[in-house]
Amino acid sequence: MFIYACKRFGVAVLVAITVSLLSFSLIYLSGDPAMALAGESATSEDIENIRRVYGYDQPIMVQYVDWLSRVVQGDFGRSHYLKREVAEVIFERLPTTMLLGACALGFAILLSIPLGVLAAIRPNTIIDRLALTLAVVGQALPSFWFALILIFWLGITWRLLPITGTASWQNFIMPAVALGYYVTPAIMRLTRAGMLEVLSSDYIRTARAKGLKPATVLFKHALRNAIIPVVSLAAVQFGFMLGGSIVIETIFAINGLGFLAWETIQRGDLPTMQAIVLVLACFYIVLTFLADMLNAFLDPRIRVA
Amino acid sequence: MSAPNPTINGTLAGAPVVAQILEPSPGAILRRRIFGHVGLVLGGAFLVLIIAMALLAPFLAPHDPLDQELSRKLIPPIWHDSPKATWEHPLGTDLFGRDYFSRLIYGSQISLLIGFAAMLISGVIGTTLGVLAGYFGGRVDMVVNFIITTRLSMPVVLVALAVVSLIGNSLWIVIWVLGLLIWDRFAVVMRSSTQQMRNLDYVAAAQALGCSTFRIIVTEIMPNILNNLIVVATVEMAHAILLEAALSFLGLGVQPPAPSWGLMIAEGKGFMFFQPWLIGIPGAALFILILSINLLGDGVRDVTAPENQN
Amino acid sequence: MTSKLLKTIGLAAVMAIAGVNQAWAGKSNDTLVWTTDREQAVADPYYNNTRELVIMGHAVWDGLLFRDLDSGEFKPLLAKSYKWVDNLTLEFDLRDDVVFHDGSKFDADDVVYTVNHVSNKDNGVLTFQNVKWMKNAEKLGPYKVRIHLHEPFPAALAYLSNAVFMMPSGHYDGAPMKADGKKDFGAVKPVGTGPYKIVEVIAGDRINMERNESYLKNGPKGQPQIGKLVFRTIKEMNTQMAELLTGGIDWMWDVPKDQAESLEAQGAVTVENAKTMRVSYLAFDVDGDSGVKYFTDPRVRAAVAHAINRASITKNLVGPASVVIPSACHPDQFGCAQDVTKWDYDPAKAKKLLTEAGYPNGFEFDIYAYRQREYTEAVIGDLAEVGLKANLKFMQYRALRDLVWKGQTPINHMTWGSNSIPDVSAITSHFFSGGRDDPAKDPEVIKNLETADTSVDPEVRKRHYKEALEKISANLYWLPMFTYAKYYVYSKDLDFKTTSDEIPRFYTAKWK
Amino acid sequence: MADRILEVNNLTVDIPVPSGMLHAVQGVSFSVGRGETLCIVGESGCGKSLTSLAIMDLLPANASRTADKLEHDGVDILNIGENRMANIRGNTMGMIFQEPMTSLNPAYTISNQLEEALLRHKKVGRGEARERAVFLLEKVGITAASNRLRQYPHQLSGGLRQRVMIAMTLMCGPDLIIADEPTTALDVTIQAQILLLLAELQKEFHMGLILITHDLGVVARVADRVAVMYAGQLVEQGTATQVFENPTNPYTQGLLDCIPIPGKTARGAHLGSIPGIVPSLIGDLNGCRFADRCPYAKDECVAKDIEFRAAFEAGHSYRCVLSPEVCAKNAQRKLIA
Amino acid sequence: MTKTVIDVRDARQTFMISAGAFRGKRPLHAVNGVSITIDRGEVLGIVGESGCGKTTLAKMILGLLQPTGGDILLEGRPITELTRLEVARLLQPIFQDPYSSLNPRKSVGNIISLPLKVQKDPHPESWRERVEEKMALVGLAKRLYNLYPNQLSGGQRQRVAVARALVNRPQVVICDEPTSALDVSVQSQILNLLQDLRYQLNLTYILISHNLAVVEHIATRVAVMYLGRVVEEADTASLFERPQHPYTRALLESVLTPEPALGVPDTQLGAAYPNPVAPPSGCTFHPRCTQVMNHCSRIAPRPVATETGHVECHLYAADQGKERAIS
Repeated sequence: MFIYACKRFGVAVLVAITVSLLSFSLIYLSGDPAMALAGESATSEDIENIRRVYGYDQPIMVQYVDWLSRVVQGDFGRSHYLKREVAEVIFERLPTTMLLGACALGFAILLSIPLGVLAAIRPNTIIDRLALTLAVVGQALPSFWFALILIFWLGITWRLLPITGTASWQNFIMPAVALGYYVTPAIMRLTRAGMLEVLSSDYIRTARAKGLKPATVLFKHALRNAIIPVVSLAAVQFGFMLGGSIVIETIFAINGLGFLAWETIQRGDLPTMQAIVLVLACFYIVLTFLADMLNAFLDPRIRVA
Repeated sequence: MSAPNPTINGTLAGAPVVAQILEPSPGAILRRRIFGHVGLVLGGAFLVLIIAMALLAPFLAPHDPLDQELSRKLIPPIWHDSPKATWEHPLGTDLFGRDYFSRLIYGSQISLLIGFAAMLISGVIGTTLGVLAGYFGGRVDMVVNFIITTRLSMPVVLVALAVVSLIGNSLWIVIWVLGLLIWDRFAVVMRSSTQQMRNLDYVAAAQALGCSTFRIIVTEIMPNILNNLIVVATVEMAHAILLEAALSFLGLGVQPPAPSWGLMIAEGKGFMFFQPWLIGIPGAALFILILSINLLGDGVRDVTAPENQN
Repeated sequence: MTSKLLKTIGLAAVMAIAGVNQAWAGKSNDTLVWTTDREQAVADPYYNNTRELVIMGHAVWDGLLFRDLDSGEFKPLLAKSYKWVDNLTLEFDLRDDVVFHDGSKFDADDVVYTVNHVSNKDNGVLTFQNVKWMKNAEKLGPYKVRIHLHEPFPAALAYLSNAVFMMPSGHYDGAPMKADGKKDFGAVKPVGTGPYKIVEVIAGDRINMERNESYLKNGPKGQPQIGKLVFRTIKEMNTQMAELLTGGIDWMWDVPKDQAESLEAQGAVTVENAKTMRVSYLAFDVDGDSGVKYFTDPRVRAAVAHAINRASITKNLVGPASVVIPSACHPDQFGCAQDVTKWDYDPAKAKKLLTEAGYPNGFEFDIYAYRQREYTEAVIGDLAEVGLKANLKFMQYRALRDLVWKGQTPINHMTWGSNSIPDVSAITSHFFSGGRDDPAKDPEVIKNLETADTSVDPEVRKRHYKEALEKISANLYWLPMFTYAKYYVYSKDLDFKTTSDEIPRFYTAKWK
Repeated sequence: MADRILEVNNLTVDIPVPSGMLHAVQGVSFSVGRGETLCIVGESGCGKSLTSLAIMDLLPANASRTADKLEHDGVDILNIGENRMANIRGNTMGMIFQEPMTSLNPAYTISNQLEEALLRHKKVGRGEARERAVFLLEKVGITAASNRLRQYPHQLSGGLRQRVMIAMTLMCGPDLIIADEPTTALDVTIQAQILLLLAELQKEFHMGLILITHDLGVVARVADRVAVMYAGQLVEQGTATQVFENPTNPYTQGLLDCIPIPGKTARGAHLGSIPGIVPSLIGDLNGCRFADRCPYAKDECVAKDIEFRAAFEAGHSYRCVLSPEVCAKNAQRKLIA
Repeated sequence: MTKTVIDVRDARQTFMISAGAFRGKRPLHAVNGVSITIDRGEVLGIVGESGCGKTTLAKMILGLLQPTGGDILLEGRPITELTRLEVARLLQPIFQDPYSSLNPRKSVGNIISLPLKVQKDPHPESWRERVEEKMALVGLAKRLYNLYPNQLSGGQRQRVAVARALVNRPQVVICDEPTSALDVSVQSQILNLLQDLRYQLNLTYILISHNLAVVEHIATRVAVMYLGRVVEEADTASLFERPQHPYTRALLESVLTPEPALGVPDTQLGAAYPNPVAPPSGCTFHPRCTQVMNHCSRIAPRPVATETGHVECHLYAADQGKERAIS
């Protein structure tokens, strides 16, 4: 297990470094990073100054190493627009987005896993068909459209839920649903497929031949094995949701990382943009790493290698 | 091992009951399954309709989709019992007095183009990587896996937005950015499918017959993973169309006055409380398009999957 | 059918408002929440030149003078009295009963500090136009100062009352250092003397303000009525409207005409269309800096001018308080001559001009815009009908302004609010005095403006402004489009007066 | 031997498939006594596995099972309902499957999987269950049993896993074990060991054993009694000696001709073979299932259903229109040819 | 024409098996120094438990795996100097599973004519005829030409595989468990077919099987493999009548023939086949051997010639152990 974890961790670090290289190179898409950084009121003198201060006159690899070494120390630079340390801004907003993502994932899991299990133990029944229909329909609904519909009904028409902000837990319901429903079909399908496969496996037949109670067979023997791929998928989907939070946070005026990202992109605030890409990517990497560890815990074939 | 009997395979003790039934040819089975699959037929039919709509747009559309006349703006669709509603504009007009029906028809061209082109680009990248990794394994696999993991860790929407905002936005830039970003699923699925095929004896047989690696991949492996490829292709096509809609919604997708459905939703979104059809109609069109693509994909998976039932 | 049903039910429900939750806005909480779609990271009127900060500038800070909107007359605010000593010197007696929000007393040192800080070009005030006319300030006594001008500047009082806010002395000294070694003045904690004080800035989300209980008595701004003032950023217009309808916010503006009319028809909120000092214009890349040479040809510019149906846009998209303008300024501004060359809507003529210029089939180019996308889209639609294919590049203001300054836009469709200063110098001189914004750098125009800006004789000014404006319109450096009219939508509980200068005075608002 | 631990009479399993009704098992009758080994042998698809699943009531949900009689230890288990059947499964009736690699749940330790059946069926504590698990693991020839208990299935080899499976089946002390191809997936050397173990345990615990296999060699060595199945039906039944020394049904005869027997079959000589393929079992079936492959088929073979009849010796019976004498002659002729 | 078709000289195949991040990879000697010659017209049976390396050996001979050591000579030329196509003209495989060895998307005709296509046979017009000829040879009706594998029975599929292997007239056919996936009644048909073809086409077979009865029936010579080495090799008759190596004996005892009187044999083989990554020292068979001696665990036996082949066992070269022990 320890060796597996180390190995997996090594890969994660490598991926993180590659991602950092990619997000670093984002800045070169804009042409002259110094000019972009200097902002609107800069004179050519200022730009030269920035070029020197940030080392844009250095070879790219030197710049990268320099940048990375600062990033590793938590210094993402300073946002010209926000007038603050980028790291400070990001870590101020990260919790909101994490909370939103967690709520959305929670919603998705609470909906999809029971549905998937139900569909799998009663294949080709009404429940199964309903679940599948939900999946097909769900995946065809653009999330921003769905979010607006939610606001219209739950927020305005029925006044059940507050629309914007993050003041109370109720504020998170609509955005979480709007963000989470899109991943529900994928998790549901995987749960269903996994359950179907596991339920037809030899060891389930063995368990039944032992005379175990159906609930024991289902939950102890089947679900545990069927859930293993779902864990990885959930981690991947959580990563997607952090990306998707851009749209949702914009609609629900939630002051999280997604909203910051969108603002950042619009105003071309490069250091912040880089930092957000990197932070989200690293978060994803950490998440998949944890998911693999959880899988290893669930699946002794990985754990006891 | 015996002839796989579709109904009971997998659920029984591994020994199918009927040893040998002379089955119809794969083509015949496929045809039978295709036409027996409601979702596939429905999805296919709708998709064909939408494609026809896109191809025949110049003949179908009653107006120029870009023809603007502010004096006839925001005419509601004919089913509204408003005095303004007219058969001249069956789906009404938008804020700029452009005929919504014509825009919808022309919009199918853009959505399909984006979906198809982005899917093609990502398909070529992902399939190449996936098949190579699956076939050669070892170091190649390691490298490809690493690339996939790296790609997966980049948040798609964010990177797409950032890139588009940095290098500018046009239809083709959006297509390329999406195409270069969403190949991961192709790679993952093709990799595992190829791995499965790779270990089958007929690949070894082809090697032993002296087939070149290229020939084996193209004629022995590809035909057998084609069904998975089609399934992923539909998923990614839908994904690309939805992503474009999201980018347009945020103002960084296709640029006006192009009648992309995503853009129409974006333009109509401000009116959702009072002129809901402006967002409802393109939203529904997008929904139906994605739904039919998904149904088609699901259908292809169902009818080609070995464990397929009914 | 569904959408109709949706609409009916939705509206019925909206009508039947009975405040369920959202306890933090509205009359019951004595909190006025107003919103725009723009995020405010910097709460300083010198280092953030957005409209939101202009509005907050008036609520949180005071200038030396105050302009009475009804009479147009300048009244002392932080000053007790003022007088022109000569063309280049203004002298003020200051009030001695004013305290800043942090408790320190206001005196001549603060004025000297503020004026000397902002008028120093190195300190990088964003709209330097507002302050560059001041040379420095001189303390004559604890409550007596003089402001020296570089040259005669007739609009000085207007700027002093609208754009020069007083900061406590030493205010910017503790600003943090930027990576390029300059101080980041926008990052200091905001302190003013105004009717409201800023208590919290959550970048990107909100700025919370509270009533300044010790605001100066008997000042021209009066006493603030509402206890709390909250500015919120909500990107989505729909979300804003949803919140307004459900009582989550009390005030919004920039509502598009059609939605505003629908809201008005429905009657749950107050809807008002008001004039603004903002004008819309198309600026051409006259000398081809952007690499796109089409617009160096006056015939092409004329074709564009004839192709755009400004009256229709005004009527159908902007609102009843909007008018088409012929010259590069707002009709309400001093010196804004209206009898200049006019360009009527005439697509046939536009096509003919294009053919003459050698583009019978039109051409393709990028059009840049940042505000009210639908207006620009309407322009694009009109251009399309004469065969010109304009690709919209829609950006944030600051990013676009950078491009404009670099001369990279073939056509930009922008707006200017003149900082609500009712004088042509605030717009025409800003754009056509040869600075970064000047598309033509026409020496004749520059000279006329210079003369007009520095003359104290109103007739001389009018004459020279007119000459400049005529040249601008005739040569189509700009195509002046129309004045903005703004739809304000606010809670029925709110007693609020719209103003024609696009600066809502929240300190005068109260609950009904 | 007298008391019958399992009696099956006229067992039929039907499965609906898209093209009709699949008659997978039809009219199968046999019985197993305590301490007796019954081998059901047949080629793939003959219905032998479904027969075993039918006895355990583990058929797929869409399959239907009927029988005139299905008694376990004198108790009717045909219509006792899922709950009471579950109390029997794994308790007095155990089952071993073909694939030792996939028949154990990869997520749980050996100890967990061994003990859960005991905890489910008997009122015992964890300590007791653990003791019995250790005892049985040692019994099935696994050394260092208490260490093995902590391991996961993937850490064991195929032979060891099959031993674990056997131990698992024995946990509650069953009086009947159904082993469905228990050694097919194993190497010949391991196969012999497992079979030997099964036989020993069966004698020691005096259990009934139903061994299902396609391997005639296994059948011959292990079985007390043999039941040969073809296309869903029993075609011959008798003691191992009876069936192997005097195969009477033409199919049984053909089958035995097909395998080379060292010492008996001439090296390199042509082997016997059965032409044709197994018939489809979908739809209405009449007459002898083997008719179209049978060298002795006559018109009457397809006309009516063929009944079981007695062979020369007691306890030996077969299904054919031909008399025992003719069959015996046929067998002779083939040996000569 | 030389007598020897295939000459395997000390062939080795070592796979690197990952054993954890910091332990690096460990070698698995799947084939650990096998020397064997196959003469024209011979049927060499290779037997052994799963994991003994018999399939790996076959793949090396087929050129599907590059040997990591030793040489394989085909008609006297090292396999490394031959192209894939040259090897294919000489050797063809028949695989165990007739379901996975045929491409499900190709028709029977396409499958059987693939070798002609690949070898760029100069007479495409004759392909169909030659394919049908081969189909007739293996007992497939012409009407099957356009069918797909899923429409065929297992036996028919294996016949297709045989036809494909034969269409280019190879000299050697390597049959890897050709009947173990088939039912007994079909197995005998395929075995008969293979026998017939051998004489008709003068083929040489390498027959890999765990079914000793089948091997005894068909093979002319048998090699017994254990943990990557051939521990005994002899004429079929000698091997089955006078097995030398204890492992061969155990294997033979394990064979269950349908003779009810004999009961289940007790082979006395220890439970487990050893982990090939960590093979036992000395003679790798010693932990399971009933006749193990002291030096067996220390010294690996060397091949000792027997009447018709060789055996690797200390029982037959008592001096070997001493000799090594001294030196």
